[in-house]
Amino acid sequence: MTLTWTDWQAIAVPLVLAIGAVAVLLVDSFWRSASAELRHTVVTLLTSVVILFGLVFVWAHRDDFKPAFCRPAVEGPAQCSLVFEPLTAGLWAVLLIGGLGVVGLSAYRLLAADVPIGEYHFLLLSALTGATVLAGARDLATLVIALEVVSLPSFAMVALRRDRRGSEGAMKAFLVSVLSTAVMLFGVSYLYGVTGSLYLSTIANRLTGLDPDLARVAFAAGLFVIVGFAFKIAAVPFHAWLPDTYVGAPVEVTTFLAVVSKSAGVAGLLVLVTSGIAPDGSQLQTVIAILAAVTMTVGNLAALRQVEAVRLLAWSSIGQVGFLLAPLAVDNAQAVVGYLAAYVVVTLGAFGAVAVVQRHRPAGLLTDYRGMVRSEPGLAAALIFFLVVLAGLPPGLAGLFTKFAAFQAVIDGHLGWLAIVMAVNVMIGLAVYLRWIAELFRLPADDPFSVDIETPAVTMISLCTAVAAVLSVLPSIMFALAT
Amino acid sequence: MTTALFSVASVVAVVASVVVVVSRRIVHAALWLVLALGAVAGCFGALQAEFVALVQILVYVGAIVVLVLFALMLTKAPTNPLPELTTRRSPFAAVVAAVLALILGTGVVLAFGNEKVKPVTDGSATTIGTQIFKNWVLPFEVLSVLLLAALIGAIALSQRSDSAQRSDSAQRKKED
Amino acid sequence: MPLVLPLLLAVVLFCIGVYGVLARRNVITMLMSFELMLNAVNLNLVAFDAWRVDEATGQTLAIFVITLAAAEIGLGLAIVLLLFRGHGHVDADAARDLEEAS
Amino acid sequence: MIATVWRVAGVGFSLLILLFAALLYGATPDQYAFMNSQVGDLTIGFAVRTDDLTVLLLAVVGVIATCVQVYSLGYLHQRPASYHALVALFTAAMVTVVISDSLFFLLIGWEVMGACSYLLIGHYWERRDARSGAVKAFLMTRFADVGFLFGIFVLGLGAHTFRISEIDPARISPGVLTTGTLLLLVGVVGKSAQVPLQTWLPDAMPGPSPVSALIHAATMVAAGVFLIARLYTVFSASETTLTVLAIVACVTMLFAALCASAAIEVKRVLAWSTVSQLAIMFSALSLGTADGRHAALFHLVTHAAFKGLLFLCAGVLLHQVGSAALVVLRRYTRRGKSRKALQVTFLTMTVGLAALAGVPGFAGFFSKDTVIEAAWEQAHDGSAVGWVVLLSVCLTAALTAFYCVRLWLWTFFRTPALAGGIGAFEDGDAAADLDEPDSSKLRDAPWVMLAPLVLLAVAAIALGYADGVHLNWVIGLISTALVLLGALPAYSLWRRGADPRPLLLEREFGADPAYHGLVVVPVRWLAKLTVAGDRDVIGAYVRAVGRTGTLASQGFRRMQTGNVQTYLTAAVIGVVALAVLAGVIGS
Amino acid sequence: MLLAILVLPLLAAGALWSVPAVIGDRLAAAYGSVISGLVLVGSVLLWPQNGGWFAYGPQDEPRTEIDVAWIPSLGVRFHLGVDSISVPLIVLTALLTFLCCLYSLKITPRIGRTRSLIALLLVIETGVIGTFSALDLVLFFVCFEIVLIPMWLVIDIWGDHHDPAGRKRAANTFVLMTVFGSALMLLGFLLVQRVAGTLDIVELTSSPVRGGHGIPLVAALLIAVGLAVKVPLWPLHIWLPDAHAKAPTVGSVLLAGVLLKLGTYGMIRILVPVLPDATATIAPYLGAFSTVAIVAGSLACLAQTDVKRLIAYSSVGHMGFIGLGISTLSPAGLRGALFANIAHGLITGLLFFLAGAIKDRHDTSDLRTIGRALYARLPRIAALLTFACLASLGLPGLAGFWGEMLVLLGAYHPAPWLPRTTFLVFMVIAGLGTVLTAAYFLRLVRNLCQGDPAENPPAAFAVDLSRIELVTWAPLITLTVLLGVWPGLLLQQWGAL
Repeated sequence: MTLTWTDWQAIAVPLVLAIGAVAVLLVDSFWRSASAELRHTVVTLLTSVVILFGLVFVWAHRDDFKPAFCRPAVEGPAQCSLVFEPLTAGLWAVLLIGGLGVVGLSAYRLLAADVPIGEYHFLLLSALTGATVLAGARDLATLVIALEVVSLPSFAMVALRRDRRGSEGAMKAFLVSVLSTAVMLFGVSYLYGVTGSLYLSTIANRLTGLDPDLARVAFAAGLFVIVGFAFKIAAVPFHAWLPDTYVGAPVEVTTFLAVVSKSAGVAGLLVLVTSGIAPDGSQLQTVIAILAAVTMTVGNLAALRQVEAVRLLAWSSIGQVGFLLAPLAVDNAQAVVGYLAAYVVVTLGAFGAVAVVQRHRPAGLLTDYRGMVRSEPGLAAALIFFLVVLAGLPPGLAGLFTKFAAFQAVIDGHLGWLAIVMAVNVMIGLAVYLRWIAELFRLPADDPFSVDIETPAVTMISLCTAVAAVLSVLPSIMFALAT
Repeated sequence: MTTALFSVASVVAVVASVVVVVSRRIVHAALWLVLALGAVAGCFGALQAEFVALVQILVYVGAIVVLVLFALMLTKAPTNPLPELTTRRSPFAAVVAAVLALILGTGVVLAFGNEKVKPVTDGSATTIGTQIFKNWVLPFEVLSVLLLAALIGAIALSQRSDSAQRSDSAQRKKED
Repeated sequence: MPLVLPLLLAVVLFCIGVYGVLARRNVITMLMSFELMLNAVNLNLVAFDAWRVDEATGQTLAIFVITLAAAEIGLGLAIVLLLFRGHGHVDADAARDLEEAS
Repeated sequence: MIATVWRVAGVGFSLLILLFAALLYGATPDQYAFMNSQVGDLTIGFAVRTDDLTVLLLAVVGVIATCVQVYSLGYLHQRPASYHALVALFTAAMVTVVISDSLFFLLIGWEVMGACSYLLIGHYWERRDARSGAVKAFLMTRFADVGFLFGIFVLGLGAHTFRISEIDPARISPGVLTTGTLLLLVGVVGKSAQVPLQTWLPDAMPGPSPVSALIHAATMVAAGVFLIARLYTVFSASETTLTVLAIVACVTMLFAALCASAAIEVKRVLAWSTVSQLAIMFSALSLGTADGRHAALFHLVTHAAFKGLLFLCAGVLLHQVGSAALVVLRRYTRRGKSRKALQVTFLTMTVGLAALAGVPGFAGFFSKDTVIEAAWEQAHDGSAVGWVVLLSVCLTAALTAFYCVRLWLWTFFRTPALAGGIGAFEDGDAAADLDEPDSSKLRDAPWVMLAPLVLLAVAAIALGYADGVHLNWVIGLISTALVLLGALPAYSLWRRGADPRPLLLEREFGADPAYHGLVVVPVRWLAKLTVAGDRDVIGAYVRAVGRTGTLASQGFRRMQTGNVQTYLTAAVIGVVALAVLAGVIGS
Repeated sequence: MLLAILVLPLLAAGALWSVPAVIGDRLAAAYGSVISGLVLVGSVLLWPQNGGWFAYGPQDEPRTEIDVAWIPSLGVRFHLGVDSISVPLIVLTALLTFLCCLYSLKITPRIGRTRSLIALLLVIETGVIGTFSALDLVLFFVCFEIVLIPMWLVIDIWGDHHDPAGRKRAANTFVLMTVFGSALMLLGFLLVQRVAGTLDIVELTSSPVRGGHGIPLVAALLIAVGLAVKVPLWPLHIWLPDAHAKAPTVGSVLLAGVLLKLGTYGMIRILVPVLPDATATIAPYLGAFSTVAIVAGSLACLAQTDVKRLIAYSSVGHMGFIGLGISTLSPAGLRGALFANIAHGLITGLLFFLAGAIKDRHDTSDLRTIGRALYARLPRIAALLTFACLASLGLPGLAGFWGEMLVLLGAYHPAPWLPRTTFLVFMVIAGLGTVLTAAYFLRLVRNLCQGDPAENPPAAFAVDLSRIELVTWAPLITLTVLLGVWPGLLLQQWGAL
């Protein structure tokens, strides 16, 4: 097999990201003469340009269909390692926007001072490379390795501040991740054993019509693979590492975990499901549905009594994953991608606001936000908007419609019980976010939060607000991502 | 013949792994790990996967275990037996593992109980090299990114940050 | 050779690994247990490859897995060393700075 | 200022009604519908009509209202603005009832009267009895009005129209007709304070006397009689309803007369007598004949005159003496003081009581005789209802005479047996009678109050002849005998200074406590129960949900121990559990 | 025009927030009054020129103003339109908002921050008008939800300043219960969409989802429960007394006057025409719960000691009447429900204004603390309170009567496919409920207005009816009387319901 032009085109974005990663590292390492600020600026710009290239590429090729690394199969369609199709484009767009947002958040004066800049951006771009490949991967080997490429740099980033909390968080995430990788690989090995192939399309073909004994093994294998992803996206009961890691990591890295890492996991799972590894009505769909129900309930309930902002966001992101899993269970890519898009944008914004506050009030308690509506009306309004979108209530129509799409998917998928659970969770979720919003409006006991907000933060948060507002008015954009 | 070889290797592997997870001396555990991994390499050999077996010995026994030993030394792991090397939950963990083994074992036996393996020699480096560079280019490339990222990440983590150094020295000064 | 033999060995190794991960306190021994689990995976792959008699796909993936394990252990040990630097021990059980205040 | 405006407006409005009555007199009956709207296949809206009945009632209402308004000028000094306005509204509501040709329009007047009576009875809202009396009046009539409303539904839907003039009993199925009229009857019974909804009327007495006059003479309670007269074709088409009406009326007239015989307050006696007299009208209506209707209306008119007069007189007593309780009035009877000081009042009240008692020559005599005559004719035809009515009206006539004479004597004359006189109303306080009240300031009311009295007294005599005298001498004699039969015991008891009041009568047959125990207490209990249920059952569920959420939240937080190996264990267990669960759910 | 009155308050609220806080509260209130006044004018202009235009069937189309695709992939359209069902409610909304703004010119909650309060009121107005004019199920849902957060803020921030924990709890209970209900409602909508393939109300009305069992029934149940939380129907009413009692005056007025109507409007707009058979299946149960609501609400009122809570519970009873009217599915019942919607908005709005005025003057709404004999202390306010009570208990000749009367008439004569006997029982119980209603209002008047003035010293600074109060309440009083004596004003609009 030789690499064709199509192959190159299909992997252009990951490739450029990888090259960019190396370039960033080199620039940072070998341009020691420049001041830290300058290096930071240059590195940030370089990273942004690379990601922007990816975005432009995705935009230009949004309707293309480009299978790459293919070989003719014995039966069925050609087996490919990577396919660029509209769904991939949508996922890439979400991932790259997330990455770009994190880069923006890590811009000068916001990133913790003792994080090495070059390595940070290198790892970020590496993880993005993995994420993009993951979203396009169509064979199990690529899928597993790409997932690792997302995970390992993320954990390195968690510990990059090289302090006590960071290392502990990284250790937890790492251990859980390694276990999940092992479990997933174990599942992969059985899938290979049962079907004799690593290509998803071929596996999906051969999974139908297995004899019962083999089907049982195939179910266990599929379960293991899904569980592996469930670890990464922190679905309950594989979630427990997440709050600790989120709290241990610098806020920017937490944002990265919440936005890119998690989206990548969802993207991988989506690829698996849409490729037919969990055919209609199979028990694996039930597994995902159960995961969704348990995840959203536990996540939202646990978030109900949190007193720290980041921890609340951590738990609520678990809850959101539950909502993401719900349409995933019924194989509705459009709803998933739409939800992911809204989630990424507002999570970026919310973490951006948290980053600003956390910089000046390291404790990060909810009470630190008291009276912010008065003292920092702009920031407070943006934060409220993000939270409302997360809760899925007007004026956060972006959140409302993505939840709506999730409901629609679940209803269309005949999972009535899951829909009811989701309805309950809409209520619990609202209770979670309202607590925070109420703090913002409460009159402060002592001096309320009020600072000069860093320019990159202002830019980032305004951008997120603007995008979320646009998505709220024209929600069809979100749902057009995956069609 | 192969079956016998495999059986012997597997017995060794199981025994060695059990010692790895129950040994009270960490360094001993690491050394038993060498044996276990070697035995698995033997299993690979019995299954005619010679290249994999070789890589196993090279990478695992040669690199990873050495790395582990270094790490043990760096973390000042004691060589004498420790009473609390396992958690209090270990009986529970054993039950969980046993249940898992039971479920998986039953499933495997039910599914593949009647199948036979007739190992043929296709595990040469040539075959696998061809495979990698013909069909599995993309994972291979991504793997290279992974290795690079892991490497850089490990280096970055191993460096001492400026502020940490500063605080460390400050602390040392205070201790003096 | 019956196929179940390597498969059962894999199951046993995997579960020993699971036990090790759950029961061992030292992070480095946990990592060792992970290696056992990954070896179980490789055994499965190689055995299935031998059974299937196809183009050594399983063995290729096994090679990938070994590489992956190397990468993981490398980064993992770096994190462990960092943990040691911060906490003075490598006890997974005792690193509980980040528990939720009740 | 505002008060003056309302005073003038009140009087003017009453005069306007009179003017209209005069203008409409003799005009051809006419109907006019307006502001209709279509609801499904029903028309809901308003309509008015004029006919003889309208004119008659308009005249009665006009006269009484004018008298009351004028009288109130002198009588009332507290919060006159709202008072006059409400009296005007009250009158207007009655006029609405009278001129209405639409059942809904009628209902508006009907219930607005209830509201106005509530407000007017509660005019002295500082007083506890006024407050509770007002509430009681409103609630009892409201309860009855629910039946009335349902009656409208039944009749209206049965006849496919809510226009009174279009309701044709022949086109309504008998069952519906009976149900509808019976339900309407519930409303009538409530409004006219017939048994079993009689208790509100005596308790409404704490209201200002002119209002009592208005309620008892021309508006509220008379509306019931008017309604049946208005819908007479419908009511007379239903035998059952008429029988029920007859029974209710007969029971009520005796019941109320007995209660009146034992009441010790002038207004309360009058109130019960109203109930009784209304029952006489109803009994006449229950005969189902044109004569009966005529008799009832005749009695309505005469009753309006003398009952209005009596209440206004009682008002003078209240106004000048300060109380209408017999025990207080007793103190002013020495040397005929009250007779002399309140000469006009005494005379007019005598006329009124005579008319009420049916003393020959007075209006009440004639109208009651018409009722007896109508009943007699019906009884003669072999109707059981006729016999029952005849008998009870006769008995009531005697009782009426009894309590009229009793009231007259005890109010204005000093009993020869002095000590007994005291004991009659006030146990054991012998000094009370010796304690001479300061009667030097006792003088008759101002002319604005007296003029209506005189006018009504004239009417109470003259109205008897307005219908043309066609007296059946036999009946006249019998009724005279009955009057005597009733008057003599009263006189003899008075002479002996005794006023026997059986406990049962004094307690008015225990209806009030019974209602209190059967309705008010359970409702209060239910109310408490509902609130407790809301708080401890429904609210508890909601709170429990919240508490569960909080507890679960704390639980999940507790599980977040920071120990990564716990997490891993949970995860592995989760894998096993998921496998099992999916197997269970999937299969 | 419709779009204008929808967008205007929203933009105005945004503008109000974006200007710095330097502008005074008076100015903000004046600004709000002007804006909401314009909206009121606009909404009155929507009033139909000739009566009897209504689309409950395919024969007439509602006056559609806007119909564009919004989210094509989900089948959501931005479809707005009004008809004779919605216009009166829109006018009511605009009127009450206008009056609330006007009221805020002089009388504001003690917490201050009037600027934000006005802005929130305007947002609420947009949401409510949007709900009343939405002709797409999802748009309806969205507008239904718009109201929540602002109302939550209004209760949470400007609520009873004596009881911060209580007002927070009340606000949370309100918003959470409503959100749960509306989520269920959304599920119902989605089921409808799955069966019918569209979310457009006009289409759904002309070709409704038939069948009274299976999925349509489930959909109807979900929608009914969702709306019943908002109505609120017993036993889902538990949020209401607290929310009303703790909210500031304007909040209570809007909550009771307007927000409760969203639920009943939804039933009439969506449940009845879109799922006719399934609605018929659940109608007796709806009627039963409504009847229980009437009685339970009235009984609960009898034992209340807080004037605002009492009025709140009275709303439960009144909304029970509306629910009963809807459940009869008959022309009279539905009209009664619509009429009662408007009447309740006017009268309860007035009652809450009055209760607020009394509360402001005594700094408490507890009946025992306020004392008695308001007739002596605040004669005008007390007289108005009596008037409002009489109107609310359904005195004929005032607006409250016609709705109740038509509802009872509807229950006497329900749709032919409903069990008549059951509804006759409901009618009788509801009729007795009116007596109970009278009882608790009379109790209120007796305990509050009447009594010995000597024992109840006047509160300090207690001034009787102020000019602004008179101005704001006069329209409500006028309309109450006008609709009472001329019900045709509204009834004629609903030609061929």
